[in-house]
Amino acid sequence: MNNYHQYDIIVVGAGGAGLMSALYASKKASTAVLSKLYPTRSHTGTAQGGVGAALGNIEEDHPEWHTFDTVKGSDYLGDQDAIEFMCSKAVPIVYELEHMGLPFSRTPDGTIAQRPFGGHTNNITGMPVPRACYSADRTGHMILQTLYQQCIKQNVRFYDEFQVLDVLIENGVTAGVVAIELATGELHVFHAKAVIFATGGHGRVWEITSNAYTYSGDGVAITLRRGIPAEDMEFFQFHPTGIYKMGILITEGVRGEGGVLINDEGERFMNTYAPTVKDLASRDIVSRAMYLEMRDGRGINGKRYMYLDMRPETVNKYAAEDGRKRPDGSPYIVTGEEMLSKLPDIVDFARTYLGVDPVTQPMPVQPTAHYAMGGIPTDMYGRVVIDAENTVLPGMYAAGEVGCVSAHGANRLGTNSLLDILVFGKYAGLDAVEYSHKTGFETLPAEPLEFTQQQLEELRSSKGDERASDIGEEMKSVMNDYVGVFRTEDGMSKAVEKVRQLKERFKQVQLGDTSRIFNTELISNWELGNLLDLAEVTAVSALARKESRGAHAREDFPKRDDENWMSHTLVWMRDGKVELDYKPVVITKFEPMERVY
Amino acid sequence: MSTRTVVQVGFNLDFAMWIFTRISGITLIVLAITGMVGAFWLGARIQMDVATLMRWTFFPNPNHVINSDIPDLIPGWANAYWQIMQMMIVFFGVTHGMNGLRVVIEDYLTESWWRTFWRGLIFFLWLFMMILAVYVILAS
Amino acid sequence: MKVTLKVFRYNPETDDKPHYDKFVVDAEPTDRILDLLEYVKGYQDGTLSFRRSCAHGICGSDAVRINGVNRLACKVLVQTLRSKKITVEPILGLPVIKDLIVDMESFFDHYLSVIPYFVNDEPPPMKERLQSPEQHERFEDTTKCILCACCTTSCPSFWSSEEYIGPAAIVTAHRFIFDSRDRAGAERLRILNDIFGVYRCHTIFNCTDACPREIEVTRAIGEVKKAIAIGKID
Amino acid sequence: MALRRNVGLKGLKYRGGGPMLTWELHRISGISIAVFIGLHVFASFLMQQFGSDFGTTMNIVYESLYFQIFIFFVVIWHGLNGLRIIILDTWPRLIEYQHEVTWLQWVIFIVIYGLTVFIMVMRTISGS
Ligand SMILES: Cc1cc2nc3c(=O)[nH]c(=O)nc-3n(C[C@H](O)[C@H](O)[C@H](O)COP(=O)(O)OP(=O)(O)OC[C@H]3O[C@@H](n4cnc5c(N)ncnc54)[C@H](O)[C@@H]3O)c2cc1C
Ligand code: HEM
Ligand code: SF4
Ligand code: F3S
Ligand code: FES
Repeated sequence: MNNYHQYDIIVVGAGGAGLMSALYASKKASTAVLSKLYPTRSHTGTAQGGVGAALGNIEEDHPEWHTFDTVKGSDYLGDQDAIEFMCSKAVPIVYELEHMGLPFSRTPDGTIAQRPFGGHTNNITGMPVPRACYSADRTGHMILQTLYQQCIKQNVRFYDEFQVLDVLIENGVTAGVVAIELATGELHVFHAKAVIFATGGHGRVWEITSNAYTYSGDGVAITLRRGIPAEDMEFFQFHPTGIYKMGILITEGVRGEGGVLINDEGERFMNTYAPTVKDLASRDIVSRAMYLEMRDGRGINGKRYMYLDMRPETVNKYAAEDGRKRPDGSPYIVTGEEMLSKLPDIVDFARTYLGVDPVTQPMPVQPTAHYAMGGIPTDMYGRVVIDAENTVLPGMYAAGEVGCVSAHGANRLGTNSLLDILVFGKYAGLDAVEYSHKTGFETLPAEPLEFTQQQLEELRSSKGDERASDIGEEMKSVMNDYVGVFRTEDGMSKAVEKVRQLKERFKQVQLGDTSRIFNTELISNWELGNLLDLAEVTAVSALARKESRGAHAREDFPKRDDENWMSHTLVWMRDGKVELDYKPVVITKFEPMERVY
Repeated sequence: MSTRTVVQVGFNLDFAMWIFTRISGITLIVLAITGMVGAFWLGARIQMDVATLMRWTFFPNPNHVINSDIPDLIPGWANAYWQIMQMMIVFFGVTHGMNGLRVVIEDYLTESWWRTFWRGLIFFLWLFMMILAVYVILAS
Repeated sequence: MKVTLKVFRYNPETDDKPHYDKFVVDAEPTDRILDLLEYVKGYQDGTLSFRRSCAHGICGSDAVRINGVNRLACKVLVQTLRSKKITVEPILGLPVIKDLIVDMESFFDHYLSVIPYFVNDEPPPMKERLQSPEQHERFEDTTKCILCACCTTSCPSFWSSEEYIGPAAIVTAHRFIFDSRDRAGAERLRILNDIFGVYRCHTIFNCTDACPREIEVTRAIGEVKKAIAIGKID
Repeated sequence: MALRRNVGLKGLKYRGGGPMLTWELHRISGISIAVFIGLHVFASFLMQQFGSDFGTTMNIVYESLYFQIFIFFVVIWHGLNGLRIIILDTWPRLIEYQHEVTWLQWVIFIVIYGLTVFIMVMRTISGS
């Protein structure tokens, strides 16, 4: 067979999670990495603020505190065994990255520099603790580059610009994937013992988003089509500070360095919503506070944005008010140059896209769709589980944003995603190696390409008069309006209905490009199909959850309901119908409490 | 900050000529300024027009002052000192210039046999120029 | 405001020669050029092909030539061009596969040739290897590179010979050579001390001007040249 | 199939701006001087040895005002620009100020070259 390849392990996606697992998998098994983008274009590269690890380089800190903060941040929906695992591996994994050459910013003593981030606290005082290890404001970029470089060093086999369209499962065991080579338009079969999905998130479902064009949720959509459920899809994080109208992210590190959010009356409103940590409360809380302010007409000029202010005079004023100190005990006073050297890219973004110089002017920001807490359900070793009893699907793994371990529960803390991709990427790789040594290759299905060809054929042959871009726009706007920061029964029902209509209309989309080589229209239409599927399962999962928890905030059920809803949502798409089920949350040490910051 | 010494980076034509180009560039400027100062010393300000001065500056050959008002060439202008100066300028200038041509040509030639051919050609051109120039200087 | 977008078109399956298409687009002054391309693709001509991902200048997918200079399409706003005629062409010096998509293989081959990874075989300490903020600053500028190829494909030396390793690869080498923790600097200098290494750079500065990450590319190259010339890395 | 990488004259349309121009001038001037010196030495040789007409003709060309204006431009530009490159090569740190350095170079160039041409032209006009 032409275009047939065989590897022990196939990694799908070359972001942080994919590269980390490839690095470990390729040491002991034949491994190939398939990515629809050239690896260094992956979304991990855009992560700015830092990776969380309780190194304690600046102030006292402990992995146990990190664990608790994460549990609390997750609004107690995170599985505590997984969280403890992740936080205990954080310190060694950051050192490991340093040993791979990652150029972290440094403290004057030459150790890795750290800065405060939302929700990370000293468990005794409740005050913010600097836990985010950073490399200026391009931490993700440095992680991505470093991991890619190490993969080169280790001669990992890459198939760049190969987009995976289907996963092959035969006799209940993973057998490989089908991918399209973008440069030729040809389909390839990759026969494998284990497949690791690390395809990232799906923030393009929403209109205002910090996510890349290519963040179309391919991984979850592919597995949904193959009967694998998705977990906790209703929990999607809205980051408080996206550039107004564009959604481009302004890292929480800005607030970590002392920046504050300001409303139309010129006041720092987070005082009222989170009296202790103020602007460094966790993201769901800050985003909601912004919405409430805007709803009460205190958005800037009555519009739907707030100011994020990192001018030295503002920073110094509020730092003095909070009594913030440097590690050496001197008062916290910053200069414009210091802000510029710690946050160069943010300054650049603001200048380029807003025409605003953040050292002398405040930046207009609004909440922006940012991160998928939900995804393909897995256990701590990245093994995909397919029901409420946690039955493992042999050979199938997921890691990174595409997976749901669940270490982030209902709300992810900043810096924990980079940690997640490193830790769970690594252990997925290791487990896949072990698995591949124990088993042989599963036989491929008789017609491995059939399902893919059928999907592509449908896209190619439709003769309707709908335009994909119209459908995409409508989906994004309805999801932003009704399945955004605040949700209601009414709105979400509308959204479900609308998305279902759009899915019908999607069948009538006409394809203009009939070429084979780099048919980007075909691909983006296929991706739109994925987004529609994910929009639907998100809206349905959200509609069913009758409580407010973490990122899922309902006006009609404003309280958390531990009695009925201390459980993860599982959602399937069977024959085009959405089905739901629930599984319990793992609680080890920390009993649910009310969440105040 | 520590300085790390790199034992030997490796020696090749491009390395050598890169350094030579810079050294010769500076040397040419120094030689030219010497020539110009020398000309003033010898009374160029009243006896020479600018063009001649500049020609002398870059090429202190008595031929270059023939059509000026300088009455007697021999004592100041045409002696062994200026001949040596001239030869140095010729050596540095011609070598620098010929190497420059080589660089320009090699920018556009990637097939290595063509490159070898041109290198050879330029080398012989350089040799020819040097001999010719030395001869002209000595004979003038 | 209406702007005219003139785009380089080439479809390898049907065209012998490339041509230009014109699209009239209604644009806001704050729109990115990438937004215009997306608009054309979504509403006027779905066959228009280009690469893109992050849309905010950080992934390096969409290096193109806009009004004659290399830029990321997502990092140029309509208002900064101050012109209602916008020409978008593929970057120069790499084979064009389709429309604005070029074959990046030789670019990445050069990248791969400079040992583009951290080398230090000494056993690492239990914690991090120490590095002072000054030592970090020494190479910080070049760590920002996103491998977009804006620099290399703006360099006349690269246009004239594809074998020239190009500024991007030298920038990558610089990032490691000047990292106090790395141990393969000498080897990298040896690789760059080559007819197709640093000596094809004639300080033309197009690369520095084109770099969307504002890396001082020519300076990095200059520091590498100097290190080669004096045999020391400071 | 993909279009071959083929830059050709398209490179000339690249809007590299000032820095690219300085390089183009440096290259053109370098080549011009090299060709000029080559021909000049050759012509001098012919004239000296054989009193050849070719040599004399060449010398007449060289001594014409227009040629002088041209060759001084080329020499002074090449020398100054070369000096800039050498300085930047020696202290790469200064590349941070490359724009300022280039402006300074233009100013110096215009002063030196302007003065030279001015005196030359004045002399020619006054017929001395
Ligand atoms: C702007 C921004 C800032 C952030 N800042 C932070 C931060 O400061 N700290 C933090 O902890 N987290 C941060 N995050 C979150 C974090 O960066 C991401 O969640 C994380 O990088 C995801 O990594 P990943 O490896 O799962 O996926 P990605 O890095 O997105 O990689 C996905 C990979 O999958 C490939 N792929 C996708 N679909 C297919 C397919 N069908 N076939 C083949 N390949 C495919 C892609 O090519 C890509 O290589 C930020 C996120 C964003 C968007
Ligand atoms: C006046 C003093 C001079 C100085 C300071 C000088 C300096 C330089 C320098 C630094 C370069 C290298 C440019 C680079 O690497 O990009 C160079 C190139 C060159 N020089 Fe000179 N030079 C001088 C005189 C000359 C003379 C007299 C000639 C002719 C005989 C000449 C011909 C060339 C040529 C042909 C090049 C190559 C051009 C290129 O690579 O683009 N130079 N010069
Ligand atoms: S140095 Fe700048 S222009 Fe060159 S590849 Fe890197 S980021 Fe792009
Ligand atoms: S444009 Fe090219 S010649 Fe050197 S300074 Fe930049 S690499
Ligand atoms: S789309 Fe990522 S750099 Fe432009």
